[in-house]
Amino acid sequence: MATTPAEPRSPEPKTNHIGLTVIDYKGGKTTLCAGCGHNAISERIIEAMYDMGVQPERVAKLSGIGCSSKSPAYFMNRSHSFNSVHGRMPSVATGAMLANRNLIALGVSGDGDTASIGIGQFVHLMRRNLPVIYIIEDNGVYGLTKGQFSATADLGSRLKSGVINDLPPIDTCGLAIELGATFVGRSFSGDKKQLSTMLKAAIAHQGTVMLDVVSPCVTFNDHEGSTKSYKYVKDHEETLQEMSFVPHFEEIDVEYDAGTTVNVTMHDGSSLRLRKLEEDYDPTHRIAAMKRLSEAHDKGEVLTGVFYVNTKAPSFLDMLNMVDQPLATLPESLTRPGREVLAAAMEELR
Amino acid sequence: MATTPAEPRSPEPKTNHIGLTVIDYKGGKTTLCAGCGHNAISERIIEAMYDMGVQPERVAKLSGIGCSSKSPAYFMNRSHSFNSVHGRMPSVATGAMLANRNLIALGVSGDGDTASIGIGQFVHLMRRNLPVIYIIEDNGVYGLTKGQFSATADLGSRLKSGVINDLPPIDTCGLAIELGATFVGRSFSGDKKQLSTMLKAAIAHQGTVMLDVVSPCVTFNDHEGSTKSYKYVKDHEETLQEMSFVPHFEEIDVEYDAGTTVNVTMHDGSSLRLRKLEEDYDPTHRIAAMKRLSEAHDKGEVLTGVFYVNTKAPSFLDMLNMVDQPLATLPESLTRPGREVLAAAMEELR
Amino acid sequence: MATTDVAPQGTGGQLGRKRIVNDMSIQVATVNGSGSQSSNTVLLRAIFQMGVPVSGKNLFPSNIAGLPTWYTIRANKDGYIGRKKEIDFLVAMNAETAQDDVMSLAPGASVLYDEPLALEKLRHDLVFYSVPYDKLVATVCPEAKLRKLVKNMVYVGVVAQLLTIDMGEVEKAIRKQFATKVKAANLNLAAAQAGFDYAKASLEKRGVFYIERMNETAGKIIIDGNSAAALGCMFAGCTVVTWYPITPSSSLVETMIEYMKEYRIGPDGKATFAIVQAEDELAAIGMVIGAGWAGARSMTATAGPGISLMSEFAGLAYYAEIPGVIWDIQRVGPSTGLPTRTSQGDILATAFLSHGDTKHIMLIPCSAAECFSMASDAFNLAEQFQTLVFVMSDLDLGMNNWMSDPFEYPTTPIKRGKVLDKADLEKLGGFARYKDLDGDGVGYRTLPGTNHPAAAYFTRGSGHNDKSNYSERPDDYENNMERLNRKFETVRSFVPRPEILKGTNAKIGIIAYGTSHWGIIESRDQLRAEYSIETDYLRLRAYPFTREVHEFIEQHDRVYVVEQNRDAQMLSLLKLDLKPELITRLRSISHLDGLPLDARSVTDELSTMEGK
Amino acid sequence: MATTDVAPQGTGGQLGRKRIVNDMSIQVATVNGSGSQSSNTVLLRAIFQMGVPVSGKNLFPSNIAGLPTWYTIRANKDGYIGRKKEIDFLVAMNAETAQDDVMSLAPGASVLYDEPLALEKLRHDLVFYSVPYDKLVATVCPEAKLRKLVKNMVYVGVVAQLLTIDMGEVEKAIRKQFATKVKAANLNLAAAQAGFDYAKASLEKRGVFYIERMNETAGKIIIDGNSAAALGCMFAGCTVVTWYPITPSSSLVETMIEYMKEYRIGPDGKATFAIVQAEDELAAIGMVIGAGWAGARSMTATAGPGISLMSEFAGLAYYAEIPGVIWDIQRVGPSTGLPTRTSQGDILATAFLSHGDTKHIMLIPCSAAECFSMASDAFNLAEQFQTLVFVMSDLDLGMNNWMSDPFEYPTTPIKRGKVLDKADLEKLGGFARYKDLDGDGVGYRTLPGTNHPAAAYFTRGSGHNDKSNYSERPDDYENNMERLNRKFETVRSFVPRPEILKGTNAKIGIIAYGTSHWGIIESRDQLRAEYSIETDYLRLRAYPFTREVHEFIEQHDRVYVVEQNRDAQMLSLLKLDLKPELITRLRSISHLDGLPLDARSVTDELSTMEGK
Ligand SMILES: Cc1ncc(C[n+]2csc(CCOP(=O)(O)OP(=O)(O)O)c2C)c(N)n1
Ligand SMILES: Cc1ncc(C[n+]2csc(CCOP(=O)(O)OP(=O)(O)O)c2C)c(N)n1
Ligand code: SF4
Ligand code: SF4
Ligand SMILES: [Mg+2]
Ligand SMILES: [Mg+2]
Repeated sequence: MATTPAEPRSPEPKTNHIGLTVIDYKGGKTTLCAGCGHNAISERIIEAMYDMGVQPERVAKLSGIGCSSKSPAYFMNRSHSFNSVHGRMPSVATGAMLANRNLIALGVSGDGDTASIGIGQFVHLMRRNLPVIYIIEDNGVYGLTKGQFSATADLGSRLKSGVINDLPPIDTCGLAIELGATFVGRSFSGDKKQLSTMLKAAIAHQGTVMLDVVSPCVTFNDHEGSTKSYKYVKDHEETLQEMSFVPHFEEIDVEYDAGTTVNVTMHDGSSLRLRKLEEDYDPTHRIAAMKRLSEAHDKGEVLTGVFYVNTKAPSFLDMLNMVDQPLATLPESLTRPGREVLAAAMEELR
Repeated sequence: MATTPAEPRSPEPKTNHIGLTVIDYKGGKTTLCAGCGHNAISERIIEAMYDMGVQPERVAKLSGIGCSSKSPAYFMNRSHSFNSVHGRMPSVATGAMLANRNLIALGVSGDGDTASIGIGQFVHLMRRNLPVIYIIEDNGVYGLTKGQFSATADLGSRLKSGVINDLPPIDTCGLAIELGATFVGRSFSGDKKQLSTMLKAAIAHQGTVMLDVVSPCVTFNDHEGSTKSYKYVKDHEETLQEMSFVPHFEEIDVEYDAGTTVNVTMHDGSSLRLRKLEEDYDPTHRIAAMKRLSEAHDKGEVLTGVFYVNTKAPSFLDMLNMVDQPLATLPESLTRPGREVLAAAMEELR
Repeated sequence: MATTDVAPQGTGGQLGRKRIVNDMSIQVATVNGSGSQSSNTVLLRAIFQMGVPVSGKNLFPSNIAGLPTWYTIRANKDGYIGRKKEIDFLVAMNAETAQDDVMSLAPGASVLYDEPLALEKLRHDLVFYSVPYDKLVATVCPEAKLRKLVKNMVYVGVVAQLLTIDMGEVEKAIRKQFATKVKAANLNLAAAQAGFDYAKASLEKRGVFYIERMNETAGKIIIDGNSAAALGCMFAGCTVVTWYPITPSSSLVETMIEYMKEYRIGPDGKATFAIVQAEDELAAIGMVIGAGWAGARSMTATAGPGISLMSEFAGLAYYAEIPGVIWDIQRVGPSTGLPTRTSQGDILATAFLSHGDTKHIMLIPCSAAECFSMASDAFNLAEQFQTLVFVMSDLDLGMNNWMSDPFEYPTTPIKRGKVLDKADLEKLGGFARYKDLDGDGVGYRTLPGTNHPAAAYFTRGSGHNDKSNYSERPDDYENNMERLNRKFETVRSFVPRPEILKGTNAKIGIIAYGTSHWGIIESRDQLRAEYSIETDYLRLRAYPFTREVHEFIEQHDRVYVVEQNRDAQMLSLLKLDLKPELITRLRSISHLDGLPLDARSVTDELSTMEGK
Repeated sequence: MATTDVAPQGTGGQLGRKRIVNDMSIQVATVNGSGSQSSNTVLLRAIFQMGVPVSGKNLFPSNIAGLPTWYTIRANKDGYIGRKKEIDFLVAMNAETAQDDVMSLAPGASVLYDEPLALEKLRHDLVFYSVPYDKLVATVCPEAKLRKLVKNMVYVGVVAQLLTIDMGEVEKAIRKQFATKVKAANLNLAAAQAGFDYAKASLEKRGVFYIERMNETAGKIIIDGNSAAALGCMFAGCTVVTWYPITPSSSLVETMIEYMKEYRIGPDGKATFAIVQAEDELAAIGMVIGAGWAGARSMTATAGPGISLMSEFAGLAYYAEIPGVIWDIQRVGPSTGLPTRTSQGDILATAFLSHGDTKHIMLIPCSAAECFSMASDAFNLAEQFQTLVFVMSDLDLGMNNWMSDPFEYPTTPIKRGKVLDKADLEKLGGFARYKDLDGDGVGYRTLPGTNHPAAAYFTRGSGHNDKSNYSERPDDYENNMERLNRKFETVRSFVPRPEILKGTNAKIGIIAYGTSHWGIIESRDQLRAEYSIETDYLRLRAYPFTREVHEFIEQHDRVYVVEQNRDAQMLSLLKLDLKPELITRLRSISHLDGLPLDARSVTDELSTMEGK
């Protein structure tokens, strides 16, 4: 990944709290269409990782196949990345985290990669609450194969060709909550502040984070009649909360009114502040969250915000009770039992 | 399928309204364990098909792989059957219905076949609302491979070996409703009346019927500590409604009190009567249904009954606007356009 | 044909001033998404309409917009429409690649470029023409935002003038391209005319390349293989189509949707078909198998990754004996590989797709016409032999523009195979699904829904006897497997026979298949002309192999098997099928770079192997 | 060994009264789920403890309870522990199959049956013994509901008495079987004793079969191949195991879970491994690949249907070069096939698993000891060559009881292959993931999490250059594919070499692999003894083939390739690899009925093919 110079650069550039500049989080030049929502999301990821002072080398980028799944090549060149096969990123991500529990797994997928071919692995990943940030760059179509409907396309949504979608969409957020993900939200590639804030909280969370980010496909699904166009989202967006994030390493703290604002203390001590825009919406209440999502459907809203967060549930890694050190680099002394063990096993079989 | 004699039998045996005896609905000798819940379900299917006077030749039995998926060999030998591959029955059923829309598709699956390997195809089948009766014979384990946990096993459920399940179960009913199935319920292999009634209503319904039938595995999951044992279900069952069914071909009709009973008129004119055991539970209300299911979870109830029914939604076959005659047997005159059509196509390309 | 016509090619430019007529390849270098497709098509058609054989190949990146793309039109009076290695006339529209594009040309080639690119300094052994596109466009197209689109049409006019292509044909092509959109047509026509006029006025023709009228395309059509396959499947009586989008197969089904909507609506205004976009390839083939089992003529189209995902189901179809047709539009593997490059790399994996002892029928079209005709063959074979039939096309055939004779209406009626209906059962009383009554290894089946008490049988992927009852008996299993083998042997005499082209008493044979055909026919003439090597040529059209294949190899001392993959996959299948004595005669020539096979590469390699 | 010892076998009974010592097969016919497993094991162990070589094979149905099951114990002084075709001593406990079982015996065999079955009337050329099981059980087991369980132990006592097996050994075996469960042990012991006493008192020994003490099993162990593999993987330093249950592979992982929980807990009481039950095989291999990429020694175990489902991912691992180990415990295909029968039917599908040009390494164990040792080989090769390694076991090896020498502690340290860590990168400054620095085709990799700014690289299944950057360049693609080929060639000299057993100047060679080995070594002696056919024998242990394989074929006029599948799959791979001249020497002997290969079948077929 030669594009990022490792040597020191021009006099005192702005750095984050681990002393890296934003350039240390940059990726290769995008080959996606100009204006593609996915590019904006890559920018937000860079931003959030920089602001949170995440060591790029700790991050593992994982993806399936699609325009969205290509995007890991366009941010964070100093992180390992695995562009795997279509719809199977969840299993690859799971394997990677088993091998090295210290990694920060960032999974990038598309609505086709997740909701169509990938829904099976998606369901089981959510169920395990594996520590991973799972981002769906959701444009309602298969961009890379030229714009067929995916399983998140809304009823009645229309393609340029005039074809109408007559199947109900899969609400990946509803599913994720139903199945056990512990941090679930929806955002919009065009909403810088909301998206970066959510991403920072996502980085602070331990467990499965599932973010459905509506990300318009300017080439195949940004026209009149599409429900995933920039215009449609702007016109129909309903935001649950106004959010702000205070990372654990920042001393200064702002006051907030407990009546109107939910304060979520994340695993690393950061706090996510959600100022309610809807009376008594409680993001820690599973059933209410699912109920609200179904209503949004019936009302035709594009509902955004943090729908559900649970910082208590054990993650898949906790359940496995593995040694703290990554399995990947355990010494032979720990991975190959001694001769006496073999002898004992043989004795039992005599 | 020689086991069922076609010649007339001993003087006036009891017959149904199409003049068939119950023997015409019988299958081969079961090879499942004595006491297996799946055998009881086969009995109920025979009963319901007989009572509804379904022509056995119209039924297509479809299944995946597992003890449950073997059971179609043990009922209705006069119906074609396809024991396909593990977890993929939904796509095979879909293909069969596309080929012949007049078939009555009866899909039999297991909790492993559906919720583990098969969850992807399950999700998309539900979404399409394809006319099919989808039965999950749910014992929380992989019976045929000797009793490992499946994805419907409850948190904390224990195997004979002592292994505890630490992953949350997938609620196939919740999923089915969320995804668009139009007749969703749960029953118990031990509850003759409720199960046959549901099956009859299922036969009368057009669209996807999803029935999760708890069906204990006496060999691997019927012990103390299992949440899918006969005893556990009996102790924790909560029934939503007391149900009765009046088939369209039966003149006589019983009075019912509209206040305490929901009357659902099925596509074929039959009526399903649900006497509420829970105040104001409305099985036509999607969100309420999902809410009630999540609550059941939190309370640790085994909730049974008809959770959701929608007789209005268009089925997948409606959306495809196919000719009424089965595609399978269309004459060449309808499936091969004339010479003039080829000539025209060629002209366009000159 | 006269050898002198052929010789120059390899060394195009070097000829200096000799006129080269109706024998050139024109490459348009641009970026994808810039809408150059329509101007390329117009140029292709204009030449085609002048009676000159042509082909058009699009070399595009695996993304949607903004990356380099090359469209190559080959015009050849001798009817060589395979890829030509050398570019004779470059239209350089892409600043990013212009330098490399120019540097890779053979001396004597012509280059047409956008003035600001100032390419003429790069080399002195080429003929350069520069055009101020923006100026020209501005004059004809007042609306600024449309200019980007029509700009490309300008070069069509320039090229027409430089290569002496009749502007009347250009106009005709433009009108056809924009059909009902008259305003767009006029605008584009004006752009082309502006280019033509500019060239006439300001460019001095120095190149050696000319297009002149001839009469080799009368009545012919231009079509891509996927569209031809779509038509073929429609006329084959296909009733159920399932698919999951994947390059390069998507356009097959998308075109089919258009055709079916237009021509397959029944009297009651309802569809005589069902086309379903599945959630993935496992579901797509599952639906094909469910539909085939229930009596539909069902199919799907996919590419390598889809084939891999279909493995388990393919074994079920083989063992439970269920018909279905699967189009594999091959692209470069392994894995995701190069999704927009062509290959013949799925042959071996498909022949033995799935675990256990499995084998599958493959049909291999080389032309649009065969995509059409083999569609019927595929469905007939699938139902006659109650098994899957894979049609192994590729990206070059499927997505590029090919000149073709118009397709012939199917001569044989649809063959549904051994299906017993109610009436049959009333006569017979019953049947045994997998019993080999006719000695051909093929049993009789019934369709679900057949209204007779003895119609039903139980289909399973687990062990069964000839009554299709469950069986773990060693003898039942062995007998059934041996019958399946017999069935596959029977297939040999029913699949399409190979095409054989003879040289004059040649000792050397060439075996190839699919799109390699076009490179081979040209290479054979080169071998004769340049090395006086006579060859006979057998083009495989199916697996399992027919008698003719063995005979052909018996008749030759050395047989070169030419294919577009690394591991000599078809040669491998031949090795498994041939008498061991014959295997020594086989030589492998494999082409591996993802570009359509060109004659020159074959000629060079074969002549070298022949010690010339 | 003396030929006379061997000769009688084929024709067992006919010998009439000649004593046959330590050379017999005992078959117990019962129904599955009836808990006969423990009595069978006790009988097996008792004979084993008497120093007589044994093996135990379970022929069970693909369901859970109530269907016929046959357990066959073979005792053989010459160490032939493969399957023997003929049954010498039948213990008929299953009314349903008793008749067939008896009718299929060779004359002279003995039959022990439950009195009510009254089998003695069936034939006159057998030796019958009847036992009133229920009476006997009632006496020793007051609790009625326990009787069903201990009933089976009665026949152990009877058999012991009739075959002169020392009751002391029976007791020892029972105590081992029930370990801590003393009450159960005593109850079962009483049952066995009752059987023994009854036989002593009321049965007159008329059969010719005897077990006598010898000293051929001292220090040996009895184990099934899957348990051996589980141990092997634990000692190979495996850290991540993913699986999806499937017969006959499930027990490999289930046993491994037990061992790992016992022996792989770190100092802090935490696991030095992760074992995950995946939702299906696609997820299982996906996790293996993700873990292998991130540096774990990862594996999964499956059978044919799982192999098919892993096709797409297998291509990714080949092309992106990711290590992983996959155990294929082969069962009978195609499709679901016969899940409880053994086969070698996945060889061809696995060698070329996935679309495009792919090839995979296969290791093939023939014994429990090799299941153990090849586990280490597999993980080392996977990491050294950064690719998948398939270990091709089968149901016969994996699930049956085998006598074995105790396993040897791994002699070589764990080989992690070419992995660059922080320190290396500080020296080098950077690296190119797919660059062939060492000429062996293998590049250097880094693990995610390596804390150095130059550590990261981008892994993809799409086209890439040697820096692992995205590339669609024809030359990058071709170079990469050729390097992968070089890598595969390098593998040849690192995989386990074949085992070669020489006859005395034999012209005929036999090639076999896996569990066929046991039939072959016995058949070679039969061929020598009965037909004086001398053979050399090469047992393949890996694919790709090593030099020795080619040499072996060169050294023989005719080479018989014996395998347990229909399509001569390994012979096919040989054809693709051999000099064409050598192919003419190959002959195929394939065994297809799902039962373990027996010597007699090979002897008959080979001798016939040799014209004897
Ligand atoms: C197994 C397989 N099937 C199909 C494809 C073709 N394919 C590539 S990307 C894609 C869909 C991508 O859609 P999405 O995940 O929404 O990503 P987007 O391009 O819209 O960002 C498909 C079907 C493939 N690469 N692999
Ligand atoms: C592809 C594949 N993987 C694994 C198996 C092995 N297998 C057979 S049945 C089964 C699970 C069955 O569980 P379930 O669906 O719950 O049915 P049950 O036996 O419990 O009724 C498995 C994993 C298989 N047959 N095919
Ligand atoms: S096609 Fe759509 S999704 Fe793909 S890069 Fe272009 S805009 Fe983005
Ligand atoms: S194992 Fe369990 S599921 Fe299977 S047949 Fe027996 S009781 Fe039923
Ligand atoms: Mg998308
Ligand atoms: Mg189950």
